[in-house]
Amino acid sequence: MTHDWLWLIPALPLLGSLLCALQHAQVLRGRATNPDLQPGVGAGATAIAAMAAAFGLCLRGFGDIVGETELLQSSSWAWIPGGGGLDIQVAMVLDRLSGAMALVVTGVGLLIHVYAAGYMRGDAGYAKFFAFLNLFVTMMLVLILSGNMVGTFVGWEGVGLCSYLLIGFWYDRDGGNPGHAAQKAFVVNRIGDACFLLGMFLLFTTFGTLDYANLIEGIRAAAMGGENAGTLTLAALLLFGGACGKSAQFPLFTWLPDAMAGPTPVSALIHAATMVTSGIYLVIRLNPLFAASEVALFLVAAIGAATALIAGSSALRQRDLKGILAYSTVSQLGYMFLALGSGAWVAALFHVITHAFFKALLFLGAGSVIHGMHEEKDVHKMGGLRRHMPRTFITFTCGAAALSGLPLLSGFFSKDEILAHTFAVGGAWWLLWGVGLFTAALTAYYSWRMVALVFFGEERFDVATVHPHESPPIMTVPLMVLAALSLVGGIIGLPAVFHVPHLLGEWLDPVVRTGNEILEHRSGGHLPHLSHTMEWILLGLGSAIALGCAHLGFHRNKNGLAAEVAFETDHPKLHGALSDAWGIDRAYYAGVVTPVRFLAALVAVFIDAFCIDGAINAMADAAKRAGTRLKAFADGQVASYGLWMGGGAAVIALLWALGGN
Amino acid sequence: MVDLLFYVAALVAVLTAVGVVLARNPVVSVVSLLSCFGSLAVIYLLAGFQFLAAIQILVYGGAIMVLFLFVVMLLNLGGLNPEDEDRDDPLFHDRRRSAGGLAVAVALGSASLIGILRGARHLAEPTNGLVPPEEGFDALPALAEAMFTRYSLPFEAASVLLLATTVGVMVLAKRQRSIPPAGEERS
Amino acid sequence: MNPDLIAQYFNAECAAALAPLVTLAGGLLLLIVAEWFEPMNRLRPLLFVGSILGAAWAEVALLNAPVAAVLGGTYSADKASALWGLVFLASTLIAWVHARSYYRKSRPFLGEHDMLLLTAPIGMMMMAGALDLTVFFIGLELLSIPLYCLASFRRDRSESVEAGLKYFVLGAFSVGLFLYGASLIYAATGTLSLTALTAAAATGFSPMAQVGMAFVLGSLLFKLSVWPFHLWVPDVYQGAPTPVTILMATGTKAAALAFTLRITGLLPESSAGLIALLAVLTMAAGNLGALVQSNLKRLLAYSGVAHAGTLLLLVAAQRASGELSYEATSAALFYMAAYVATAGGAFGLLAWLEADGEHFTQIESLKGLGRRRPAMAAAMTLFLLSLGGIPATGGFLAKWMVFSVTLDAHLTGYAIAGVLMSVIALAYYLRVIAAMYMEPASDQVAPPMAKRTDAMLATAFCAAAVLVMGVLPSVFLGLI
Amino acid sequence: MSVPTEHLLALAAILFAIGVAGFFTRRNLIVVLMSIELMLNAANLTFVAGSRLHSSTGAVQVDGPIFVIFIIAVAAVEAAVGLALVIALYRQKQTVSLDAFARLED
Repeated sequence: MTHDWLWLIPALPLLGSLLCALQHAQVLRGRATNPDLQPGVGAGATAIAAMAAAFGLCLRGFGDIVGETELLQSSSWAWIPGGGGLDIQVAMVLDRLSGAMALVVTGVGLLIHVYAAGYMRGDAGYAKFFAFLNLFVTMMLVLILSGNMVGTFVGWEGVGLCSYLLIGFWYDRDGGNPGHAAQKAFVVNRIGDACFLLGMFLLFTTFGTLDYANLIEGIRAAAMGGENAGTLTLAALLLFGGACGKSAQFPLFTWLPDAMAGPTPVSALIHAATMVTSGIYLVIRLNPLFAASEVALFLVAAIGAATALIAGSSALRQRDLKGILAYSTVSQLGYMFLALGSGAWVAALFHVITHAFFKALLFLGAGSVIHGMHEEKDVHKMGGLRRHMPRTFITFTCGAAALSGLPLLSGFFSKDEILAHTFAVGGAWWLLWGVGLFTAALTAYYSWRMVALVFFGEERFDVATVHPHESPPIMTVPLMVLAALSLVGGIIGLPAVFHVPHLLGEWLDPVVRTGNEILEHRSGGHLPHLSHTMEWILLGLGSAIALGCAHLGFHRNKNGLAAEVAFETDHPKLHGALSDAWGIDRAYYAGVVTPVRFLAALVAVFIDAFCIDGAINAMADAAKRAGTRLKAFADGQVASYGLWMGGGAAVIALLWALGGN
Repeated sequence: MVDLLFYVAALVAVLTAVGVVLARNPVVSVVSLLSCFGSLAVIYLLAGFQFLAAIQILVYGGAIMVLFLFVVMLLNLGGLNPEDEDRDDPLFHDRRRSAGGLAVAVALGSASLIGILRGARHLAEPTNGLVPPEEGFDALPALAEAMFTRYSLPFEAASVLLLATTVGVMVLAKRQRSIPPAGEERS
Repeated sequence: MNPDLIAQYFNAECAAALAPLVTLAGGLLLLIVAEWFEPMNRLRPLLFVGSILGAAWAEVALLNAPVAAVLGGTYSADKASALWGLVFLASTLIAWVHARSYYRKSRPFLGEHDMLLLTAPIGMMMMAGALDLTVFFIGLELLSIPLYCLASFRRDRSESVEAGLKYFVLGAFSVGLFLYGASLIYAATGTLSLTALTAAAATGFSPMAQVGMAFVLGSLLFKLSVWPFHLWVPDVYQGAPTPVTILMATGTKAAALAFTLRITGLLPESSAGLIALLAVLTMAAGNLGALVQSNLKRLLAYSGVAHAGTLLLLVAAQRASGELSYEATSAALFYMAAYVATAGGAFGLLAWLEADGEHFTQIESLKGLGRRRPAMAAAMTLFLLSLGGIPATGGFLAKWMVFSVTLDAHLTGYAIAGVLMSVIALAYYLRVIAAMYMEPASDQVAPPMAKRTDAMLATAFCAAAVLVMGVLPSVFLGLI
Repeated sequence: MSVPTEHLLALAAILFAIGVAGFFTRRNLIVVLMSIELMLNAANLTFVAGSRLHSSTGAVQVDGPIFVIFIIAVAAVEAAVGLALVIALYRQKQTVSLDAFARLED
């Protein structure tokens, strides 16, 4: 049975996007005659309606697959009809994985849309913003729901593009240089995309299909039969490279902190809850491919752990509120990859979901704070806000508690499951487990440092000029919903020691079964397993660390900046390294960006010197006294072009004259 | 006797070709080129292609080269204009460029020569007896027939080409008509 | 002459095969009459569009009933050449529409302009359909001569004359190379027919013929604008009137590509690697060159060079796999059709801006275009994204097809290099988009804009084509 | 005694090389155009030699000579266009030197 209404899920936000774009066009036209015209306020409602409808459809589809069917599939559409070997059929597939992801995307997306309707009020580009935001959701849904890698790639590029548009949304504002940040995000993403494309080509040439179902069958056969091991590893690594770009993993994570230049709802939706998880989605989707390669698994886990540590430590010393959250996001994404590299597909998705709740909440809360503080982002200039913004304070604290993994909250369970799995794999993974545990400590510390600096202590701003105020209900209601989810979201994946079913694990079983079978096959029938005692010990250890570090982070900072200043003066070098994210960004500039620019400039000069003579012409103009001599250099451009042509032809001719026959 | 004539014509062709390139005065170049074409016409004649020899003289000599001469005279470039002419040595006014040009010319020429010499062994027929033609060699009838059958498409297209050229040249060379003031002009 | 002979050559098939050419030539004659005969003067646009549409109709007829070889095997009107013909006609029509709005204020010689523009597609079709070097050569000239004249059409601007001269001088040199190469091939093999030459090449060319082939290839690479034969491109594209640039960038390249694909059988078997290397170097030269441009026309010119590199990969792939495959043909046709729409659209927008007096030449001056003219900026964005190969545009699928053909030919390394190059490419396309949307407008006030329905229609057509090719490529691929 | 074909071909190659040299070294546009004519004539000579080589008394290989006729026609066309451009350039710059146009650059 085909379910063609699945097309509607991405189509609705697309329609919303178009309607908002039309409103924006009207606004532009109107403003030409009346500059004071209020921006198109209908756009918010349109976009929210589109999101709500998409969410409703996702719910309906979800309800359908809870029943006896495992997946819903639309009829396929011949994008590139076959004939010459290249045959691409695109279809929408709602299975247990894409269903769960789509629910998170549309559900959290809906809340963020509602929040944004309040947050962006009065912005000149109000309608444009919602056009972009809806377009982003469309692309994300295409990415998730496509039953085919090409469709996923379309969404993959599409979300990158929307992210670019949204990061640079406030291009005309001072500070942060959004335009540059947007471009950086896109170009870094494109490096990953090139890897994705190559990996996709490789899979296509190996298996002759890009359809997920067929692909997984092919991979399963190859992995069980032990064929094509090298190709599988290479493909897995290339796709992981793509995932690194999109999900901001070391060494491609530097764009994400910069991306905070975009409006806060964007940071919440794209750079915390949805787009950055698409790399994880891809790996789960192709879990047999990764399961088949020990090398790929270890590399995924190691990169994940390294990212978690680097970003987690960098979050310690940030002063920009959104910067803290950005590095925290990178760090949590690292956790998810650590899970994937340990074969804990379910735990990864579990963390994706809980993280979507609490990180979206934190970002939105941060937006509320920044909004109330008149665009102040420096946590050193906040303090004592709990008195001014009680609702934001309570919800934000819930999010921070979940993030830091305080016992029984959502983050606690998902993080614990990841660490338990990593521990269970053993071997080299024990080291990664240690890194993960240490990062958990860091997480708890910086979460509570952030809460303490923002909401406790004295007001460190000028009370006379800055009057912090609570945000309107349209913004705080989504915060409350998300706070509730952050608190209780963990029930979908309670650990085995609680003797209740792991809801998510059972739900996802059909999707990850093949990967687990391959893992089992490779390890000779032994899947990593922990005794209940060990699991209890790990749970206890996790709780203790989270509580202890949270306490430390809170108490050192709740009374002002003394601890901050002390650290800065005592360990200036460490402080510098931490607040600079270990200098990786600068290393990039020194190692990659500058050389590429230099190369381009070199080529320009080279072409100029030989052919275009721009530089030499300029010199000749400037230094007329050199006159004729320099002019002799600058003359005969056509001849130089011809010389290159003739030279090229001569080289080919000589090669062929002397070659064969 | 005939082959001696060929070598004389070849020598003249090469010398006059060098003259075209080296002469400082464009008029001298034109006259050299004319002589070069003349000696090539002799070679065509020797090879038995009377028709080609005739149009070589008529079209090349009579029309094209006169056109060149006409433009040289029109623009009054006969004398040595210090701005236009290669002041000292036409070849070496700009050493770098000339050296590059000569190098490319030598490379292209030697590539062709290598190809010709290595390829001569592959030629289908024994490679002699081409000049002079054997008795009764007459290319014209076959040439005419092919021109109006197999090659009728390029033949007709050539007439379109001439038409387009006439139009284009007229546009390019006509004295500027007054053009409306720079309303839409880029400054 | 012998009537049998005439009947043998000039039959119904021949008439059908030549119908598009004859239609265009007839249109040309009518245009001349219209220029000279006052009452017909106003009919000129009708005549132009009529002959283009007539020729297109004839090509469509050929598509349904292709003709393999006519006129003693010197010209073919098979399915591929009919499709190429449609590509050329579309390119010409786009150039013409933009020229109309570009030269809106009364300019001298507009009639001549149309005549020259109508001659070019005749040449392109001869190039694409040629089965004989003579036919190709006349076609090449028939294309080049009008372009030389059109490039220097604005004699009041020294840049224009300069562009025409540069193009002409280098073009004449490349023609010299081609002719000498062709003569060497002829001297070695005794034939100019591509069919016979391909057969001869299969058993091995003599060194003389190979040298000749190298020269011929050199002149084709010049027209295709491949490194290091590409240096003229930015200068000429920049200096020529922008509508002419459309034709140079799209039509000429398509015609040269069509012929190059036809003669890959004549290249030495070992040359696939060399050509692929040239392709990658071309992409590098184009992309790096574009990265440092501040002038939009030059930027697009360099981007055109990069695209030529991608197309050359196709030639290399075909040489490597040894035969003209369906995939290679369809990839080439699809790529060029998409490129006509994309580059035609982008250059067309530049022509439009230039005609409106926007000081468009620098990327700087596009600042704030997103606010000033949202629809135009949106179209430009679409074209740039398609040039950059973003999915859901024609440009993406075109690249995809080329790379998959390249991979099938086992040129894996070169394909990877090509994919990586597309990363660089995006950086400079984004720079333009960023300027349009993300930077505040400069102070200069845009002049009042006249409504340019024709240019608007052409742009809308190009944009729609780009989107349809990206989303529903089967519409186009079904034709092939 | 007769002349071997290689000699005709070699003569053509030499003429071609001289033409190329002139094209690159001269900056007077008219002389550059004349150098191109030299290159074209080298091609003509090769075609003639090739035709003789592949002809027998009964059957003349005419493709080459026909190409020569076309080349001569096109040479006239190119000369006309080239000289028209020379005149256009001269009107603007009062010179026919290749150096006069070097403005297009970035």
